[in-house]
Parts: sequence; structure tokens; C-alpha cells
Amino acid sequence: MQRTARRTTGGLALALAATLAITACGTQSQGDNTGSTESSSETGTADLAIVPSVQIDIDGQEVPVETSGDPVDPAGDGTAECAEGTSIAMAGALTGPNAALGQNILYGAKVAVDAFNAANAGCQITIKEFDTEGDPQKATQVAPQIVGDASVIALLGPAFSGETSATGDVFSQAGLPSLSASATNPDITKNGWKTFFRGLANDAVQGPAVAKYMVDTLGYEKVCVVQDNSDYGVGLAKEITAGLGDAADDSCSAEVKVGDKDFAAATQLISSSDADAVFYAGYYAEAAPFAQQLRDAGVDIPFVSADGTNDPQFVTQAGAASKGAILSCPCGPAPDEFASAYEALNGQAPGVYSVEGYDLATIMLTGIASGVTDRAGMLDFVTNYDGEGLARTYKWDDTGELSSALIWIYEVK
Amino acid sequence: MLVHDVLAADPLIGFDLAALGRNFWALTVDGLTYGAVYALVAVGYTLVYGVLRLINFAHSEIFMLGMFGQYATLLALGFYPSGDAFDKGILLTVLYLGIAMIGGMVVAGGAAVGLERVAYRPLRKRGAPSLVFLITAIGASFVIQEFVHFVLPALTGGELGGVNAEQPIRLVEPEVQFQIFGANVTNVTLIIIFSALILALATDMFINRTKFGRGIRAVAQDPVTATLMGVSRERIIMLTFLIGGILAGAAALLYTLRVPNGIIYSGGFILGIKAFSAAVLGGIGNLRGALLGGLLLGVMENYGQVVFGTEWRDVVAFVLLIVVLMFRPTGILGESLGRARA
Amino acid sequence: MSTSTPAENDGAPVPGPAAPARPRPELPPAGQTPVGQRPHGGAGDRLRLWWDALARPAQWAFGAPFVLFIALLPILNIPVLTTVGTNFGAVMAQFGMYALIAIGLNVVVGQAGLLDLGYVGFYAIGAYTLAILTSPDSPWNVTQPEGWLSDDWAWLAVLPVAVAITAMSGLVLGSPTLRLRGDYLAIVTLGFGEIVRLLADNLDEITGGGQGLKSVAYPRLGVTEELPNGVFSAGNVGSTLNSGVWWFWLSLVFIIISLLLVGNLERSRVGRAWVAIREDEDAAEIMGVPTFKFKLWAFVIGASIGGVSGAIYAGQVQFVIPTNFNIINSVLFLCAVVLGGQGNKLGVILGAFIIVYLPNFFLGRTSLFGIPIDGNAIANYKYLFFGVALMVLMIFRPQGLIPVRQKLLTYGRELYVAARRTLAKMPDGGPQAAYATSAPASGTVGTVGTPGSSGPAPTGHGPDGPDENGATGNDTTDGGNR
Amino acid sequence: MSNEPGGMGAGGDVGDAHLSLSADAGEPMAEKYLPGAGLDEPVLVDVTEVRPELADAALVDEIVAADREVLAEVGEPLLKMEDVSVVFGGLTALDSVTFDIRRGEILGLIGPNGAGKTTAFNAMTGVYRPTRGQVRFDGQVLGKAKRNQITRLGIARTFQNIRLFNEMTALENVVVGTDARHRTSVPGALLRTRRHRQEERDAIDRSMAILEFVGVGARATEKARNLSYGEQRRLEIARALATEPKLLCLDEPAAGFNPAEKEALMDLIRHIRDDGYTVLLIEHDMRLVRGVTDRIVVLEFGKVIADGSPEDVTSDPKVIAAYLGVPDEELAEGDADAPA
Repeated sequence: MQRTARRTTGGLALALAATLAITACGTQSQGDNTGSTESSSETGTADLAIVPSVQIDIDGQEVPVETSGDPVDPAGDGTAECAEGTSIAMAGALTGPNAALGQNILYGAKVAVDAFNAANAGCQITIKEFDTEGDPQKATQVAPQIVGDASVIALLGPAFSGETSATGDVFSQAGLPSLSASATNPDITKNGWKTFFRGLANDAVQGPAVAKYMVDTLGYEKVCVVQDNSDYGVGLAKEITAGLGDAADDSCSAEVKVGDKDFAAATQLISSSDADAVFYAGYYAEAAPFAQQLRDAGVDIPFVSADGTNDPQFVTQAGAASKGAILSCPCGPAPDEFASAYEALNGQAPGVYSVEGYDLATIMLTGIASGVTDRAGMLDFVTNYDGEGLARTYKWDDTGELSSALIWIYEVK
Repeated sequence: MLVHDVLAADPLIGFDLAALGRNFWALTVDGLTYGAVYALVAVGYTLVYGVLRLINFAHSEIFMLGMFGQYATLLALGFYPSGDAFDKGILLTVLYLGIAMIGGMVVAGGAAVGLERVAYRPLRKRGAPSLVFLITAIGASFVIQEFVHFVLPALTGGELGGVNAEQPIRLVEPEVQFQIFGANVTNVTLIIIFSALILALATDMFINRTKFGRGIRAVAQDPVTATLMGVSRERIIMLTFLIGGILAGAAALLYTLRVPNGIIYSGGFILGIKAFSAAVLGGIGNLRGALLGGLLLGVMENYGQVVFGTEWRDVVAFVLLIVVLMFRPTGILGESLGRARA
Repeated sequence: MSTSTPAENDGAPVPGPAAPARPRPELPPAGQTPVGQRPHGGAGDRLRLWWDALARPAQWAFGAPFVLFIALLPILNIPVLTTVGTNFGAVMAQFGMYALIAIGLNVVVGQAGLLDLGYVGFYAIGAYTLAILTSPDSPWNVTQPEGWLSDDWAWLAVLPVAVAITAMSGLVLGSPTLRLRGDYLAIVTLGFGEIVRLLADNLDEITGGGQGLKSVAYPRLGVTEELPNGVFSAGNVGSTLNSGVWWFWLSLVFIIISLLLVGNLERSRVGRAWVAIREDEDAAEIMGVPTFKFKLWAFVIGASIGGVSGAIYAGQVQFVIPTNFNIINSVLFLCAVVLGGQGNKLGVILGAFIIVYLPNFFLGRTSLFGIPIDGNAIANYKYLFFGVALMVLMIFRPQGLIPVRQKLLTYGRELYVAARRTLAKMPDGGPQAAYATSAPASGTVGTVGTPGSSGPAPTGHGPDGPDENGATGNDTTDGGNR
Repeated sequence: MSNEPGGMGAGGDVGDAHLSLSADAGEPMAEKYLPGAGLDEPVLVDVTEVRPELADAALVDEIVAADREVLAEVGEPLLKMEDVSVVFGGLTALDSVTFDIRRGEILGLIGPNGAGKTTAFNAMTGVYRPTRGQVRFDGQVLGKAKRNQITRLGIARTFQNIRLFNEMTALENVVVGTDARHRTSVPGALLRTRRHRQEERDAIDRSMAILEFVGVGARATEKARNLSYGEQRRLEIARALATEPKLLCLDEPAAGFNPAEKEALMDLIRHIRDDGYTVLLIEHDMRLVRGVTDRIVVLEFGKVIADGSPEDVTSDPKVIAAYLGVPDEELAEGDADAPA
């Protein structure tokens, strides 16, 4: 009995080899032109990186990169004194499908806190992590714990717009200043909360800026807008489509789902339309396979996306297909020493929103260093704060939006 | 008043037959490519259901393990994962493809047999009702996913598994070979469809012509009598899971040819549910039904996306399933491997 | 064709003694434990008989203090029990919602035996009905600014509408699919759950799509100056009596109501019809049970209870987004029912508690009874533990933690009392002996049945052999020996 | 796979083309898997304690008696098989069968294996729709009625392989039978309307009486799967009686019984008939059939070959030939009209 089993599976394997042989001779006919794709395995994507190219303002015009003042150093002058156990909280998705984004923010903040604790022996700050799995209901369960913990005097988060809408009232009534590094839904700041500060430009700024940049500066007449179904993707796509106006070609616009890997139909729609560019509103986990399948289908029009895709993972996963992609981000380029400190501490390259996590944590730490001991003190410190961070200058208007919002444009070269 | 102007304002569900007309053949070719993968995975579901009356929910994770299996084989062969395609000449590429496919098959087949022994055999020994089997299958599906999610990166020092998808290793760069009715047919499509066809034929012959195949059909139709006739039920069940696993492993390689960055712990779940719907569409327990169901589902999904909008893909798949089951409860080709059981 | 019929060889016209029936040479089905070795639960039986003999009001009398204790749990702040990482009141509120869902799903899966893998669809419809009718973002908002409904009573007014719409969706899903059996029904309901989630995702003009609908209505009770929006608003976080606790009490009220209603159904013709359908649908149909009608009723009742729970969820979170109405939750609901014990209303509530409470128990906990543990990491492995727990449970305790103990008769109580009395005055020889000697009723043979037949009757429909009177014209196989 | 019978009209279950009475319920649920396993001490209850009046047998008979008004008087045909044929694909299971069952009698339906007894039984109880001819019951033609409607018309049946609701107690099984006559549905049960409460009380009284009547009263609170084989057979008859039928069909009720039990069963069947029911009995065991039936119909190869009193049917040469086959010498003379 045993032998026959082996022989049959052997037979199956033989049939298999035959299959491959047949298809091989199928590819034989075009054997000569595969030579064209040189690139032995080593060069690969090692040289491809996301390189900052230009900074644009809200109407897409290039703005000379003024060398902003040197960013505030979280270490401060090392003389900070604070009560024992003072801590800042971080709330966001640390597990579940979007865990990577939450971790980027947390690790960025840790770099700042480590620098602060190293320099200020008299004041050791701890980061208390609160995992919301990106689920609004879990956020409502975590919020009371954060507010209830008296030692927490500032909150870095909530990370996603959904969680922020669900728990905004909680933090505003508790007077706990909450600085979000990634919630970009424009109407969060329309709820009249005094304690919410958005650490980056919202979609209402990034959308029109990138749209006008594409139409005026890059000169695209027809752009296909593809969005995913996350609240980030939907919000951004709305702004971009509005900004593009009639340049948005809705015959090839499509909506895909978070977690999708197969974009055959969307690719076909785009390749059969005569668009000049594709704009993808969503995260890198879907942008990478989408870009790669576009290139496979022979669609080589420029691939434009935003901060959700502006992550080294996009380049590693999309490989050659990511060459020439244009990525916008309200975040400034992470300077090299931050990237090396980040890698040393967390063992991975900084990702999307890591810089914001660092900047906002730095603001809280400088607040504590300047003698703030409670939430009210921190609240008015942040409200009147005006200082330089790695990504941008941080100064908030009364609704919690950044006043000077500039967008960076990056390119994968 | 309110309702009217909302619906009229912007058609919630578009209906664009012209787009379908323009891209018909290209969508069909793409649809068949994905359909072939659905079909191979669907055969695994159909075999196990035919023999054991069990929806093997964990089969989607067997497919995912197959993806990691072929990826690990390529790593072992010294391929360094980078975004670019490798070009080592045709013969070498085919050789590596073959080895990787066999690697995927071994891992997936082994995992399927292991799954049967750990999860289902103890239940069979206790004569459990079918709902209990289903719950165990769902449990096993969670366990395998979280194993690859957390435990595998720990075991392999971060090489395999974890939160992000694996960096792709591309063996074959898609090159357009020829066009039928204006639709590009690339070498990747050719490899996938031909391999799937050959594997399907081999399985069909195996089930219908070999001694083992008869054993499977006998156990499917009447386990008690089959056992009385000297057919060892346990070995047949093990063999059924093995074949399902092998085909899933092969499908895994073919899938990663098309979607090299799909290798992630959660990569199999939705595809598995689609594949099972395809098996039910074709007629659960019916081998050819699974193949037909897979191809049909792949193609219908693509058409539905273009006609109604790409966000309606999964809805089209499930509505198709419900409609077919209402008018033809035993699926298009009707059940055959086992008894007709509504 | 091993089916044996009593008169294997055709008796001669002159009736010879009929050969005693050879027990079918069927293989004993795997895992059949002969009667003798079954655990003789002395105490368990007496306890169970005592509980059955209790009048229903008496049962509720025993239940009341227990329910009160559960209600006060978030306030008592018991050291180990109170969750650290997440707010205990909010966790209990989620438990309340999951318990309601478990009761509703138990009607469909536990009592009527219809495998429903798409139950989260009804939960979503309940939540979205409330959100669409009361959230300012949605075009069909009927509350104050645009509509006519005052904010204070919006939640309560929309609740019956949510229940009605969910019940109708149960009808819409049920009528075409309930002719299907077993595994087909499972896949179709799974499809239904996904379709509902995708509709919520894609119809973004109405449902807000991926961005969801925010500031959904909630009951504005207990408005004070420092709680401008009342105790149920998400803002009420300060004191121990935060919004989570109030929502937990509200869900407890609905749990008690649904337990009463489902209890009424269980003890009536409907409940008996459901269990008959679960046991043997064909036989039920022949015994006059309109199976299709009652299966549809099971779907509708299950759906409406799910709708109530969805409305409570939307009210508590005051923000509805399609992401967490996915297949994983559908499966978790099913596991709660199976874990607790299918068919047992109280058992499934325990199952729901385990599913909700256990992961939260570990979240953020750094030491357990002195042993330092990394709570977050353990909570991270949540699905791994659930998967393993399911597999292990299905092998060793498949009927769930509290197996079903169904009472299907409104007035059956006196019988149990009588049974208890006979059991009490049973001589030590045990009931078997007493039964054998006394032949209580006239005309009964009463003795142990044919040899080798005591205990689980060889009910004939053994594993798979087609039997004598099977239809499909297999008279030819009637005697099996032609 | 045997082909599906054509006209499965009754019961619109598309997927269930044939009434899979032999429903292969797959592996029977192992003991441990049945919820509530573990309670296995036979718990006995003295029904007369609860309902003292049930001690008096005559009253029990009176409660159990059939009071459904029947169009045909005693002796008139209650059910007529009018030239009924049932064809499955190529196989003619019944070939223009005509006989009737008169009210108040016990009719035996016998025949060698494969003679078509079961098909006739299924045709009568509306499980199959005849390919030709029709079945007239109590003046009505059994057209496309669903199976549960046929039970309400007044035909109740037992199964050859016992198909009780194992998880329910004996009393609950019988109460399900009485539910066939009840009209309370979900609204009634939810609001506990007067009708619902009334129906529940009647159901318990009637069911306990029926349990006493068939002699399984002591095991009322015992789960059906814990009853002995004999008791389960009787419980199935009780459940059929509970639907207040006009015609009670028993499908080999004595299968697996020893002679003493067969004797007791014959008393019970006579007792049922005396209580006003018409009984159809399908049976192999000629001794049992002769002992209890008033009239016998014999089927062979789907055709009626004899119809009359037990004495002359059992001495009819055709019947003997059908059962024993034709002795060689007669065959040699070729005079026996061996069936084609």
C-alpha cells in the first residue's frame, strides 16, 4: 500500500515537471528578449529609496525649502525636575491589522523619551501604552483608563480618525491634551474640543495641495483616483477628487478593500483608459501589490500616492514597480541621525508617522521640562507652543489645526 | 423627497455595461488566471467535504502555509528577496519554479495531514456531530494564522512570518506572449492556466482511475460498507487531506507568481472562503464541479467589478453563490463524489 | 447490504415462529460508550431534578440575587476580577451586548439547529438603523435639527424601528435559504453577513462608508451640570458610575426581557417544534410540525434580538464603522454559544462572558497572583488562545460547559415533582429494580425490552446502511437478500 | 446512485427529492455528544399520582378515544387506493393497485420482500404522489398536500426504524404529536394567551393519558433515548395517536420483538381499534397478522394478488406461491400462473 502511495505522488510530481517543461518552451520563443531585464539579484531595490524632492504649499506651488531653525532637542538642558512617576500615554492600534502604523508612532515617541530620560536624571518619564486595535469600541473601553490614570498628563493619540471621533468627548471633558500623530479626517477638529491637537496637516490641506501640484506643476490632464475603504483612504480621495476637479477621470476611478491583493479589474480599467497618472489613496499594504500589478499589466503612467504609502515597506514590497512613484506627505524628511537612533532603539527603519510621534513627544517633554506638572498646565503649554520639530514648525490655531501646513513631495529614485 | 435626491444624486451602484464590453476579453483572461487558483484550492474543499461531510475551514490556512513553504524553499535555494525579477535563463527558472512548487506542496500537504491527525481524528474517534467538526476547523484556522503571525518569526529569527508581507522573490517577469481578441496573454498567465489544467487532469485521473481513487469514492459514498470491503478508512481520509494539501501548495506557488507580495499570515482567509463558495457553486463533492466553479467565480468577479464598480467584488461572488444555491441547491454539476445530500 | 429484516427467510404461509431479530451486524459507531460505563451522576441528577421541579417564579427568585450581584460587579471593584488595561464597566457593557447576541444566536443554532455563520449581519443592521436615523452625518437623519424627533428620546424611539428592520432582514434572508440544509445554510448565511458589511462599506452616501457615522443618539438621562449630556453619553467617564456601567445595566435589562420571552417560547409549541426540527426534521414534518414556518420564526426572533444588541452597541460607542462587523466576530459569537452549551440560554451567557472578559483580563496586567506577566503580550495572542481553546474543548467537552437541560412544557412541573418524590422513596436497590417488579399500568409488558436492547436503542438508522422502508423505490432492497 | 422518484409532490423540499425516511443521519450522535448526557438512572414517575383519574383504565380509553368526526360510517371505506401506480424511472413499484381500508377495521398489508408494501404505504401517507391513479381519504383526494398537512387531515404513522426526538422526554415527544392540532404560534406563546395556556393544559392531560394507554406512563420524564427498545416502539405509537388521527398506520411495529412482546403488542393494537381508530398494519410476521387483522391485502411485484379475510387469504394458492415459490412438479406442468 505504502509503495503505491509513493508511486502515485511521484507520478503527480512527474506530471508537474511536464507542465513546467511545456510552459517553458512556451516562454522559449521569447527567450531572447528576457535578457533585457538586467539587474542581478544584488542591486535590486538596495538603491531605490524615498527621496524628498520639493515642498509645496496649499495651492500646490513650490515653496523654497527655507532652512527652518534647528529642531528642539528633547533632551533639553538636563535640569528638568518632575514628580516621580509622571507619564505620558500613547493610544493607538498596537495589535490587529493596522498594528504597524501604531507601532511606528510609539517607537518614534520612545526615541524622544529615551533621549529625555538619559539627559534628565531628575525626571524619568514613562510611556504608558494603551492598545485600541484600531477598533472604536475598544477605544471607548481604553479611554476611561487613560483619563482615570492621574499620572498621565498628556496623550499621544488616538491614532486613527475613527477612534478619535469615538473618544474625543472623553478627553475634552477630562481636560487631557491629546496630540494625534496620524488622524487626518478634517472634521475631527470641528467638534469644538479644546484638548485636541493634530500633529500634521489634515486631508483638507494635503488633498488640494497635491491635486493642484499634479495638475499645474506636473501637468496631468486625466488622473485615475483609486481609494481603499479605510476612513483615511475615503477622506483623502474625496479631497483629491475635489481638488482635481474635471481632471479626475471617473471612468477609471475605483475603490478597493483593505486587505485586497488582487487588483486585476482596476488595473484593466486604468490600462484601457488614457489617463496620465494614477493616484492611490490608502496604505502601503495595498499600494505595493497594486503598483506592481499595474507595471505587470504594462501600465507605466506615474503612480502618485500620499502619506499612507510613504513607508520603506512600500519600496521593499513593490520593488522595481515603485521606481518613479511620487509620494506626498505632510511629514518632513526624517534626518539621518533620527533614523539611526530609531533603528538602534527599535531594530527597524522609521515608518509612516514615526517623525510625528517623535516631534509630539518632544513637545510634551519640553513642556514637562519647563515645569508643567498637570494636565491644565500641559494644555496651555501646548496651546501656546510655537517651535520647530523635525517635520515642521508646530503652532496650533484655536481649533487644534496646525497653522503653517506645508506638504513635502517625495520621489522613489 | 430626502430618499429620492440622495439616490439620484450619485448612483450608489454604477451599472456600466459598455466598460464590460470594452475590456471583456482582458477581464476573461485575468479572471481565468485567478479562477485557476480558486479551482485548485476548491478541489481541496470538495474532496474533504465529499469524504467527511466537513467544511474544512482551515484549508485556507493550508494554502497560506503553502505560500510560506515555497517562499522558504526559494530562500533555501539562495535567492535573495528583492523587488526585482530574477533572470537566470529559462531552463534554470523552470527548474527553480518546479523545486519551489514541490517545496510548497510538501509543506502544505504535510500541514494538511497534520491538521487531520491533530484536529479531526480525535473527533472522529468520538463520533462528534458535524457542528463540532466545524468549530474545530475554525479553531484550527485561527491557530495556524496566529502561529505564522507570532510564533514563526520568533522561530525563524524574523525571517518568515510576522506583521508585514514577505519581501517578494520574483522568478518570472510577466512578458506578453500573444494576444487573443486584443487581450494580452502573459507567460505568467500561461504557466498558471496550464499548470492548473495539468494538475486538475492528474487529480481527476487519480480519483477516477487509480485504486486509491476508487477507495476515496467508496468511502465518500458509504464509509461503513467501504470499511467492510477492506478499504482502510483512516488511510483514505489521510490521503484525501494529502491531495487537498498538495493542490493547495501548487496553487500557492501559482498565486505568488501573479501576486508576489501576497505572502502574509492573513493572506489565505478570504481567498479560502471564495474557493469554498466556488466548490459549492460547482456542486460540493464534485471534482469537476470544483474546477468549473473556480473558473466561473474568477471570471464573474472580474465582470462584476467592471459593471458595478470594483468595490462590489465580494458582493458579486456571494450573491452569485446564493442565487445558484436557491435554484440549484446541489450546485451546477450536482453532487457526485458522495450521496446526494441537500 | 447488511440491513437485516426480522424475517430474513420468508416465513412459510403457515406462520412459523418469526426468527428473533438478529441485531444488525452494524459496526458500533465510533465513540459509543455503552450505557454501563456512563458516569452515574447521583448528586448531579438530584440537583437537576430539584431545579426542574422548581416553579418558574421560584427559579427566578433564586436567580434575582445572582443577577443583582452581576449588576453591582463593576462597582464593587473586586481586586483580581476588575480589568486593568480596559475600563471594567465598558468591558461588562460589551459583555452585556455579546450575551444578548448569544441568546439570539442560541435560538437559531442551539434550539432550531440551523447553523448561522452570518449572525453579525443582524448586529450590523441593528447598529446601522439607529446610526442612519439619528447621526447628523446621514442624509436620513430624523433627530432634532433637521428632523422632528427630540434628541432625548431619539434612542428609545428608534429602537423598535431597528428591531423591526432587523426582524424583516431575518425574513428576507430566511425565506429563500431555509430550504437548504446544514452546510449549505452555513455558507449562505456567511455570505449574508459579508454582504451586509460590504453594503455598509459601499453605500457611503447613506452609511458614511469607511468614515462611519458619528454622534449617534443615546438616551439622555440623568442630565446634571457637570454631565451636560447625561449618564449614557461617552463623555461620562469620571466617576465609577461611568457610561460603561450604565450601558451594562441597560443591556442587563434587555437580557432579562429576552430571557423571559425566549423562555416563554421554549415552553410552548414553538420551542418543541424547534427542538423537533433540530433532532429530526423529517420526522418532525410528518408529526405535523410546519417546519419551514418555525425555522423562519427562529431566524426572525434571532435577528430581532441581534438587532437590539446592535442598537445598544451603536448607542454606547456613538460611532458606527463597518470594519468590526466582520466574519471574525460572527465566528466569535458562534463560539460563545458552542462554548457555553448549545440550547441552554444561561450557558450561552457564560460563553459570552468568557469570550469578552478573558482577553481583557490580561490586557495591561503586569502581575497575576505575584507572578509577573506581560499582560499585553498575552492579550496579543488572543486569537491563538481562542483557537487552541476551541480545538481542545471540542474534543473533551463538546456539549459545552453547561449542557442543555430543556424544559419544553408549560405545565410539566408536577411531573418532575412526582418524579422527585418517587426517586426519594426509591429503595436502595435503585429505580431499575423497583421498576422491574412493579408493573404499574395495565397491559404493559414493562420488562426490559428485547435482549441486548436496553440503553440506547439500536435505533436502526445506524451509520449509513439504507434501511427497509427507505423510499427511493428501494423495495428491491427490502429484504436485502433478493 | 438510485434515481430519485419522479413525482415527489408532497413537501416542497426541493433538495429532499425523496422522503429520506431512511435518512442516513450520518454517524448517530455518540452518547457523550448529546447535550444533557449523564442522567442515566431511569427516573420513574407514577403518573396516577399527578393525575389520579388516570388510574381508571376506562377513563384513559375515553380520553384517548378518537373523536374526530369522520365522513364514512363504520365499515365504509375510509381510504381508497384507486388504480394507483408509482413508477421510479424504469421500475414500476406499484402497478394499478386498488383496495380500500374500511373504517373501524385493522387491515394487514403483507407481501414478500420488495413487493411494494412500503411504496404503497408512502403513497397512502402522501409521501409519494402516485404517477397514475389517486388516493382518496375520507372523501378527499390527497393531491399536493404537504406532509404536515396530511397529518392534520388525519393520517398518522410510525416508522420502521424508530425516529423519536431523542433529546426530548417521552411526555414531550407525545406533546409534539398533540401540537399538530394546536394553533398557537409565536405571538400566542410570547403573550401566553388564554388559548395557548388552554392548549398546553390539554396537551399534558391528553399526553399523559396516551402514555398510560400504551403503557409507558412510568417513563414520562425520561429522555426518549434512555427508553428500552420496546418502550420506544410504544412511545412512537403514542406519539402517532397524539395527532388524533383517523387512520393509524403502523410500519412493522413488532420488528425485533420476542413472542411475548408481540402478544402484548397485538392486545394494544386491538385496544386501539376498539377505541375507535382504523389501523393499517404492515407486517412480515404472518402469525402476528393473522392474529390481529380483520382483513388482509397481499401485494407481490406491485400488484394486489389477494384481498380478504385472514383465513381464506392464507390458504389462497397464489399467496402461498408468492411466499414459498412454486413446487417443482407444478412448475414442470407449467400450469402455475407464475407471475411474469
